[in-house]
Amino acid sequence: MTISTIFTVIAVLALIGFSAARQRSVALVGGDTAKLHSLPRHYGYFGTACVLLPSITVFVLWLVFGQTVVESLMLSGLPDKVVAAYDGEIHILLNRIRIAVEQGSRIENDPDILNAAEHYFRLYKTGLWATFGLSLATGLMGMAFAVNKAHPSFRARNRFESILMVCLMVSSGIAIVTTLGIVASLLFESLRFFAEVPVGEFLFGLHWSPQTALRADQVGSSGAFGAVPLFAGTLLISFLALLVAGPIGLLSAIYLTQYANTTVRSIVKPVLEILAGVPTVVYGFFAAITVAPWLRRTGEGFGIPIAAESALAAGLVMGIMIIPFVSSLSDDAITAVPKELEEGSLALGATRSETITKVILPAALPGIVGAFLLAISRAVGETMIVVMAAGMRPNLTANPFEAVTTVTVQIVALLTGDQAFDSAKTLSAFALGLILFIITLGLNVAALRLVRKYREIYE
Amino acid sequence: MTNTETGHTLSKPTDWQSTAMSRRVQARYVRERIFKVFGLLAILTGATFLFVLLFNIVSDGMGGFYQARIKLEVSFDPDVLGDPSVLNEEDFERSVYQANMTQLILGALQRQFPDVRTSSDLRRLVRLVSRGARWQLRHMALKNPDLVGTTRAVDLLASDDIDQVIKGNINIDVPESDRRVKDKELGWLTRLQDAGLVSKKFHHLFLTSGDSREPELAGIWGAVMGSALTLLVTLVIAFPIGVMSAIYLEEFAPQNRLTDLIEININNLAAVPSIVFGLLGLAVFLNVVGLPRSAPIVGGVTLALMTLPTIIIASRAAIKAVPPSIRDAARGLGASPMQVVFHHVLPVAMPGILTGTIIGMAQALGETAPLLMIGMVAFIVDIPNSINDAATVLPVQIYLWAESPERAFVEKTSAAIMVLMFFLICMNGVAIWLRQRFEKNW
Amino acid sequence: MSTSQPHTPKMTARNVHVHYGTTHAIDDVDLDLHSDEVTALIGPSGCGKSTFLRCLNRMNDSVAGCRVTGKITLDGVDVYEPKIDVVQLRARVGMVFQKPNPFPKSIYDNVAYGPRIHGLADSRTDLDEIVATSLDKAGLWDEVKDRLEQPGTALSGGQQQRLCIARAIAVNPEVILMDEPCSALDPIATARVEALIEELKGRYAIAIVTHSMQQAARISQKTAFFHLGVLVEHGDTTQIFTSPQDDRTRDYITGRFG
Amino acid sequence: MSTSQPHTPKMTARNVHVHYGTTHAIDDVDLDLHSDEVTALIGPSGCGKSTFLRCLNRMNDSVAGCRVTGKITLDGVDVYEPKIDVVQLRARVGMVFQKPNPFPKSIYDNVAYGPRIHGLADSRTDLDEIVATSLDKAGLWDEVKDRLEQPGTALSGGQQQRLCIARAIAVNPEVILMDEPCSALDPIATARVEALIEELKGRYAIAIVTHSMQQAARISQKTAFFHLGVLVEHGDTTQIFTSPQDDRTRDYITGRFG
Amino acid sequence: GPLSTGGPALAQPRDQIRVTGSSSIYPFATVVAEEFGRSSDFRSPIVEGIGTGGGFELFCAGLGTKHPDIVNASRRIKQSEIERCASNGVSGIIEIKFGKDGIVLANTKASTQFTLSLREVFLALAKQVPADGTTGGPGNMMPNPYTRWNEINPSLPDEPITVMGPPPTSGTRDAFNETAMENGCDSFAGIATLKETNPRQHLQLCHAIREDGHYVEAGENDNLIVQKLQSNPRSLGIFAFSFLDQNNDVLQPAQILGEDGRPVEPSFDEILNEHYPVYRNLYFYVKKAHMRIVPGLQDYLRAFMSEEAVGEFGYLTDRGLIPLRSEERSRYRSAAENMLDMKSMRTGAPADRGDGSPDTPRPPENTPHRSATPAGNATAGDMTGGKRNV
Ligand SMILES: Nc1ncnc2c1ncn2[C@@H]1O[C@H](COP(=O)(O)OP(=O)(O)OP(=O)(O)O)[C@@H](O)[C@H]1O
Ligand SMILES: Nc1ncnc2c1ncn2[C@@H]1O[C@H](COP(=O)(O)OP(=O)(O)OP(=O)(O)O)[C@@H](O)[C@H]1O
Ligand SMILES: [Mg+2]
Ligand SMILES: [Mg+2]
Ligand SMILES: O=P([O-])([O-])[O-]
Repeated sequence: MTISTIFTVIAVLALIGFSAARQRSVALVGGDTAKLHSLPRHYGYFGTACVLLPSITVFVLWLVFGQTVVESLMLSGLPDKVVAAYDGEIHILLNRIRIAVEQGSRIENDPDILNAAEHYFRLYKTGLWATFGLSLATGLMGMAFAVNKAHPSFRARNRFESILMVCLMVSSGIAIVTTLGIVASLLFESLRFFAEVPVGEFLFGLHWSPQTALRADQVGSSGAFGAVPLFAGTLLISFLALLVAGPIGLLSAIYLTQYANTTVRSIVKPVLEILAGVPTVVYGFFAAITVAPWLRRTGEGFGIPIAAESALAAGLVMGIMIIPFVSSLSDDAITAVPKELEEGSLALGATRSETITKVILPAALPGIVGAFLLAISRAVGETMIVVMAAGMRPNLTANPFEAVTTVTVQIVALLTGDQAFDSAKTLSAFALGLILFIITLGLNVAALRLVRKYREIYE
Repeated sequence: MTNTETGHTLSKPTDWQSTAMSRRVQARYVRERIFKVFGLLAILTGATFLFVLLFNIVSDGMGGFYQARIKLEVSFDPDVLGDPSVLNEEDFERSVYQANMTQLILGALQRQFPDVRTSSDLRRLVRLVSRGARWQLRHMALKNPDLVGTTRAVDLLASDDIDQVIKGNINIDVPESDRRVKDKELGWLTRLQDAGLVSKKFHHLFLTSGDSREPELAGIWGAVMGSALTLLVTLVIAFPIGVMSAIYLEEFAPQNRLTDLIEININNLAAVPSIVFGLLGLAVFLNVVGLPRSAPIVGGVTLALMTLPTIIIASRAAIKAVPPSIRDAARGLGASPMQVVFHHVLPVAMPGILTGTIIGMAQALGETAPLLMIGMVAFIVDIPNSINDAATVLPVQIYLWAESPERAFVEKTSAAIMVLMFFLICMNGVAIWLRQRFEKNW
Repeated sequence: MSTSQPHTPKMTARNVHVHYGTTHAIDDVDLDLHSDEVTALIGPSGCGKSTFLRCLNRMNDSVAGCRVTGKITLDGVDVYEPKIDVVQLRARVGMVFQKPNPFPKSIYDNVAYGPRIHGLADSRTDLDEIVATSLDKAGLWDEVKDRLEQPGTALSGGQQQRLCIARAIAVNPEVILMDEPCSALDPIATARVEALIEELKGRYAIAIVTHSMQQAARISQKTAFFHLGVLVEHGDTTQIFTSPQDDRTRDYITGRFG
Repeated sequence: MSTSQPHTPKMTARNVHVHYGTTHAIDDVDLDLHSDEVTALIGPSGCGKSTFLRCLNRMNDSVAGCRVTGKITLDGVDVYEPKIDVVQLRARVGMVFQKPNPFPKSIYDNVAYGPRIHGLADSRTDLDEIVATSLDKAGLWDEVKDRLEQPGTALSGGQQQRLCIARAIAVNPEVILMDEPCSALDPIATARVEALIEELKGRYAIAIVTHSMQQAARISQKTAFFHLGVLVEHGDTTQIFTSPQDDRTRDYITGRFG
Repeated sequence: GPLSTGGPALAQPRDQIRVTGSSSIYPFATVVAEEFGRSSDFRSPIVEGIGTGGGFELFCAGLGTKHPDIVNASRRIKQSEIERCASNGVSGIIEIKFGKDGIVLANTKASTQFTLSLREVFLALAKQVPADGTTGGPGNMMPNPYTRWNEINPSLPDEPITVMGPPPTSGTRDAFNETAMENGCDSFAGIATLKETNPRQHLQLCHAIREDGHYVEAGENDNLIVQKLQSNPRSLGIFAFSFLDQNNDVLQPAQILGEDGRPVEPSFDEILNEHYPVYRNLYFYVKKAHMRIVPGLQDYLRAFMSEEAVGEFGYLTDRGLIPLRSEERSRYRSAAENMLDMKSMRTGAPADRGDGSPDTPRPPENTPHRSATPAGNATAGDMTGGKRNV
């Protein structure tokens, strides 16, 4: 029996539930559906939901807890001597048994383990059948419940809609679950990291050089985990990107909404949006191979020393990438400003540019702040461009001509280079991720406050 | 305060004709023009960037769609391949599989260059043609056993180095020691060219095959399928969930701290570095749920979580923009809140929702970093057919090729970028077409 | 305050108060609507006419911060009782809005929408008939019968408003509430809609908010004058317009304010 | 059609036609505005009142597809002449809109906006004085003098509309155009604005669009009745309301339509 | 046979070899994988290049189809990794060394070719160098003062020191440290003596690379370094020999002074003969238990270790792999053939493998040792003394 058969059976049951509940409701009023509280199909939907909810719940429970339960049952049934042989290291035993279950005697020849595997497999099968039976049974019960409920006075639509509402709520909860998942997948390793490196040093240290020994013959313990240069680098590059994307995006939005005719607008807007769809790897190469050398040569022409991997090159290209975020969303914000405000200003004899800068932009500010925020978010979280163009040098500087590195670059480097999950070097990637998460969270809270405040004043 | 009597500024009419005033007005008009020019410049700058980028890619990448071939008289020797008239089908197949195709190629080359004798020269001679030529011949023999015993002119793939020389991508003016392609090989190549045996043709294989470490055999189709499958999963998950949460937040959620929390959360998720989503995918979908590594299903789910905020934010904006009068109308007819949303609000908001989906999917299409953690950055020759097969995606393929030492991968990289951009444009095209269908009548 | 009425009213409002947060928008209003009459609600802007109307079919339920107290009945049943299904209530008490708001669907689907969600038609032919009858009653059938598949939004303003009325009629309501249904229409369209109201009068209880006293005088049998949330005066239209009892009413209809 | 006027008019319109694309919104209108009078423009919805008003200060320039022909003069100068500066024109011909539209700025900045862009004040004290005087003339000074830094949007509707009038006055215009300035206001706020118009009457040429004939009767000296883009009748307010010459005018003011 | 359940909690059968690990070996392993897939009945193995450490992390997570069969490593496995593997039931591990990879310093043909001693490499790149007039060692170090090549040695070009190389997280960097830096560093007597007395400090002094901008950490992507070199003609790059091999029409390697003081250019033969001193060994590790699980694994090993692949004229040499010497090749080939895991290898290992336990601090396995002479130190002292005020 496979999952697909189980799901097919449940699906068929759900269909039966639909027609059973529907037909009962129609039959009870002798075909005069006007006497029903809800439409017949609502009774049907309710029937479907009553079948699906319990049976799928049972199945999900099995998916989540089944293996754990089966394994503990199996372990408790093992002869003592087998367990004793793995005293304190049950997981090794468990692993062997699991492999034996999967591979049989091909790679396992200890008869005790094989017996255990046999036992495990029987238990597992039993469990699977039990789950199947239970989900069928609960599904049938659900169906019976729905059919029994299918009275003319039963508010099937309302009940079905409450179920739908729960689905909507669950959907919006996924964002929270994702966040929890991210925090959880970062927190554990981060804590291990902070057990080795004090939080204070990490947050306020000015020197980043994650060269702790991955193995004993590497540079030992000289690791310096001061993350400030990384965050400063992130800030610098994001700032540069915003310096490019902010004016270009905002001015484009203004031109498109205020000056351009509709044809121009309908062409230029999607063209600019292509910029957001170009893969970041491509931007990375563009930055590293085309823009950075060009900047360097230009700099030399002016006698300005520009590093081969300057923050400027990465920031510039990243700025190009986020132009559409600023332009499209500002466009929306500007269009949303009531026409009356614009007319009010024009009627006082203001020129169009005065109207834009003095009336429209202030009024659109919350929306524009939101646009910039999303753009900054993208810049802060962007990885591939900086990996390729910005280099890896932790450098606490505000000079855009120098090389800097960013949090995301370090995370990628630490997670894709030679790593060891027992050393602070690799673990620091998780800590960086966590702190970045907290910082952007703070940023978003602040932004929400700001936007709310503006809304209170101006609406 | 009532200073109406104290002869204030307003009592005398403004003198619009005064020189000061007209100068002022002139200055204001100049500022107006400058402002407008700035706006135009901004747009031109953006467009220029895009153009330079595309130009760069296309000029580098066009060569990747072409491939040099060398036409050689290959004799399909039954001693090498096995004799189909003697062997049964299965045995013939096995015998072809085990046959030393290099011998056939060498024979063909020797016929062309009878003067080449020494074994080291012969070894270099064989390298004029691609290693893939062996598989090309094998394929021919298997498909058409009648070939055995005959001699045919076959357009064999040139090796990547020769291909690059022909395309002018390798500098042959440097001293011989600094080149992979030596003078002798160049001499042979010239002779082949003089005999009209070298051709440069559109390279179908690039569009139809999977990855390979031989640039002349490497194809993009595996990555295209991988991207398609992955994005399918992403769409199937992110779209309904994104739209449903947008509906809840915009239409039903009470204004309270929990809603604020969700809103901040969603905005914040947009700022989480994409590689962190990879970590999440690794921890949850691979380690806890036990989904297969490198599979589009995992990549799709991970990218879906990453795309979700974009779709939710855009959908909320679209739903908010639906005129309340439509909701009133439906409610006034006795539609329940759910019916109002699903029958009226959603269809009207759909174009905006689709726009958000386009942006989100485009972002997902271009992502590499999160896939690193879940094993989709890998060398995979087979073309995936289901969401459980191991696969890679277009940007990863680009990244991998870009990292390859072989020179010929440089143009393949740009060609792959062109394919990706084409994929992107197709995807957007479908969405825009859908959007227009929704916008059509009303 | 209301003139005595021999037969039982279709809807009654007693001691109705409405608050929006701290704003007291409706202050202790008593009013009856009768089945074969048009009641006009007049009064200066912001006096609570729309608010009162929207209480009657509980459209205010979805307005955040809106609280309704007092008793409103439909055929003697309190519409604010918890067990009342507001969906059914709204099907029985239809509403037409100030700005014509056809759904962005075809003309047919606009009219068929209500019958569909309420399951009023058993078959496609049934539905066709409902649509045709409703459009006919709304005086729109002849104008649109050949283009039922065209979008409702493509009609002219007056046609759209009549489409909205047809849509409301299609669910077979008992009461029709209209909130300034003609204020967005040109005179010709207004005349058509007024003629329609005239025609509908016998079958439904109709309440209509209007800013135009001329309109109120033309189409209504009863008039209620609101001022700052209070129902100042209520009675036969002719009586209100010719011999108002209250000074505020007199000032208003003679144009001293408003 | 206009009654003869002894002194020269501030603004004149001759043979004015306005098209929106193919719609002929204003059809051959002649009308004069005088400096010490209030002219009311009345007529049913969509008859072109707003359109005509917006021609006078060329606010229609920015409407796509809008064409104006004919001659409109301010102090005898054609305002549609190419060399005319629309920025100055609009400063001299102020406008107040139906919905109060204060800028999302402080009360002070709202009023100071016009003088600032036109450079009417040489110093901060000058500007303070202009703001104070304008607010005073608009009858708002006493209500807001202690909170000039508060956002203009935080005022009540009536206050907002008076703020908009103050804002228009602040640039020292010669003509003020008002498009249904009270239709979004409650009776008390309306009364305040009407009182204000009464006060302003002597100093400016005022044109006001209104839907309320009562209001027109209360505040205007001249009335112009538009119908379907045509200026049907124009004359002293009392005469128009008591003895209209045209049937359409009579039908309209007696409430036969509109 | 295996208990096939199809249940979701238990893994599904797998018919494809999975390889993970070093990104430096990826270019070689993939070629073998493809060749194997095309010339056998088996599907091409899936090869990931996530880095050596990350590879071991996955490799050691357990046996069974959910876990990779092979991990590529640009270094030997660590004791901690062996323990981790063991605790997860991964015990029989076959260790295969299959070749060498040269690490080169190179710049574009447009610039002058460098000839450097490892000592000069150390002086150019170290974070700390011996203070003037000393032979280094604790207390005798100063932050690296050199900003131009000719400050280190007047015969070197008068150009700023800019070297693009891998970040500390990279295996290439480790290998470079062990072979180039450490040997350059040991040419200073004061530091060299630390090796016995305080190995930890010795490593700290020898392996720490300057962070003041003269060494540019350019990412793990060697190709990107190659491309960046072309657009920055005055910089040197550190990367794998295979990339030089593919780009030798535009790049030129720096010559390194060999043991005998003769300048050696990194070339196939010179690395093979170990005259060129900067290189590393390449390994892969196989789970013995998986031989029975995954079809074709044994054949893959055979194909990988065949002369056709890793032999002196094998196709991998075409890609820049430097083969092992033939006796070492045959030893590892037989290990693969007979599935000798590390334990049995070690007990029966021929004597030329000096290292028993793979991860106590040890001299890098293949580094040619040069004895540091006091004279050499004096020269360095003179040199630095003379150059610093330039
Ligand atoms: N959603 C709301 N929230 C808060 N106050 C409201 C709301 N809707 C209406 N009000 C207030 O309630 C009062 C009555 O408003 P209502 O819209 O009922 O007036 P009205 O008589 O319909 O006016 P109009 O003729 O302008 O439509 C007004 O003071 C208004 O400001
Ligand atoms: N921007 C526009 N584009 C096209 N047609 C327009 C536009 N503005 C107005 N119209 C049309 O011009 C005619 C006159 O409109 P206008 O707004 O001047 O009427 P109005 O008398 O002000 O009406 P109301 O009392 O409703 O404000 C109407 O038919 C209207 O539909
Ligand atoms: Mg109202
Ligand atoms: Mg108007
Ligand atoms: O990928 P590496 O571990 O060889 O750097």
